[in-house]
Amino acid sequence: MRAVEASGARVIGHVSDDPIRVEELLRAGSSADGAVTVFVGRVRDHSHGRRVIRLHYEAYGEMAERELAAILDETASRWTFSHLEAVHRTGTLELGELSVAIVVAAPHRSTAYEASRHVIEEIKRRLPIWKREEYADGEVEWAGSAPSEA
Amino acid sequence: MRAVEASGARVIGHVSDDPIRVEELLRAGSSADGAVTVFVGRVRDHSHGRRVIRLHYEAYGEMAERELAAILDETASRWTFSHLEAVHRTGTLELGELSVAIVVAAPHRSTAYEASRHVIEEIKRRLPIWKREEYADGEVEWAGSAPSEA
Amino acid sequence: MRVTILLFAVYRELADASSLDLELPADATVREAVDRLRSLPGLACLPAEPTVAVNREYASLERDLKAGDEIALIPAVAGG
Amino acid sequence: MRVTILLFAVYRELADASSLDLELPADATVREAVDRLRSLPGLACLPAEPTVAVNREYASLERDLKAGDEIALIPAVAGG
Repeated sequence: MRAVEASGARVIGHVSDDPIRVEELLRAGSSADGAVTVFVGRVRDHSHGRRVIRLHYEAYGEMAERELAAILDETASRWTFSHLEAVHRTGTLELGELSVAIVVAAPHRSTAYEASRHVIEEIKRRLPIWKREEYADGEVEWAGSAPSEA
Repeated sequence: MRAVEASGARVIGHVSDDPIRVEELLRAGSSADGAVTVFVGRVRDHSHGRRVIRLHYEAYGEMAERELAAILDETASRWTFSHLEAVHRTGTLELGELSVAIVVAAPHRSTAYEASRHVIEEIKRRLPIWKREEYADGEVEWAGSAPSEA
Repeated sequence: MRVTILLFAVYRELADASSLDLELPADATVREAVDRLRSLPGLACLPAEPTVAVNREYASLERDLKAGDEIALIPAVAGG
Repeated sequence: MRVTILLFAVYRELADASSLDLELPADATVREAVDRLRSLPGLACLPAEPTVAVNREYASLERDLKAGDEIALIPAVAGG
């Protein structure tokens, strides 16, 4: 967990095994914020045409928290909002469970959308987290680690 | 309330006095949906530099529901998602209460963001709903109805 | 022919009425209905090209009216 | 000098180890550390330019190492 005050914004990032509770995240911000966006990633039942039954997320924990904090700070320097919170799950997740959540509370909706989108794109690009997919046929594979990509 | 099946998508629109319960909206979609966005508009404590203490929304109810349904159908024809729900409050709203909520559950995050943004922009542009702002100094004014704009 | 006019928000307050009936010539357009409304107390300041809906759909001022049409004057919307 | 190597996900499984210590010349770069790892069982197939982090920050393969550095091999990430 981490909370900085960059340009008055409250910025919090987490990478942990704890389940994500969106109801709590939704109370973010103050009555100065007219717009709130929430993005959640959920465990999907398919991947590249194969039926997925469960996911396992592994993180380089210390670096992932550091990198997430860097992403949030960069976002706070580019957009004006009062609250930004991003949480990424690790460990074993069943279908429908939340793998990631991003909440932005801002005075204006364009900021709430753009800052949220920026955070998820950067998370996908640089957070040192890996996903092992467990398929209905019993096989298990690291996402993105097919021989040609390794 | 309204639910259509355009290209398999579940599309629901509401304009009503009922409080918006985001927790329920968040359960939208199925395990085929990896991404969910929620946008909520909240009553803000200021407007054009004046302190707001309360809002009153008035709608041309039958047309607003019809127009909202049209917006959702248009959105369903442009993006691929499984669930789109948009709710707009009417009546008296205190600070921090939700005036509007839009939920999109989709296989891909770009759709979840873009469809959501499209719906809120269209709602602001064409939904026949008006907002009376009650200020801390006791005055009351229709938003956007200053003499020069009337 | 007889049509119904609906007034909302600031228009409703200016006219001190939320709806009224109007008797118009059989070939009247929306614009003629709006021009008639300007003679009512409070509505003299209606803009030259107000936004209108006919039967719950946005419509052009040149649209021909039929008996029983519901014409709504739509002030600047402010939803969201 | 001695540095620590961290292996994650597919690299960890290939090497059957999550961390190991490496003894390197005093002026070694990250690239030399990676080249040494290729001689380990399972890691012969490391890509020519793997993504690496040094002390929890993404780093270039040309970076000079110091004793005690923590070098992580980062397979294609798949968060979100």
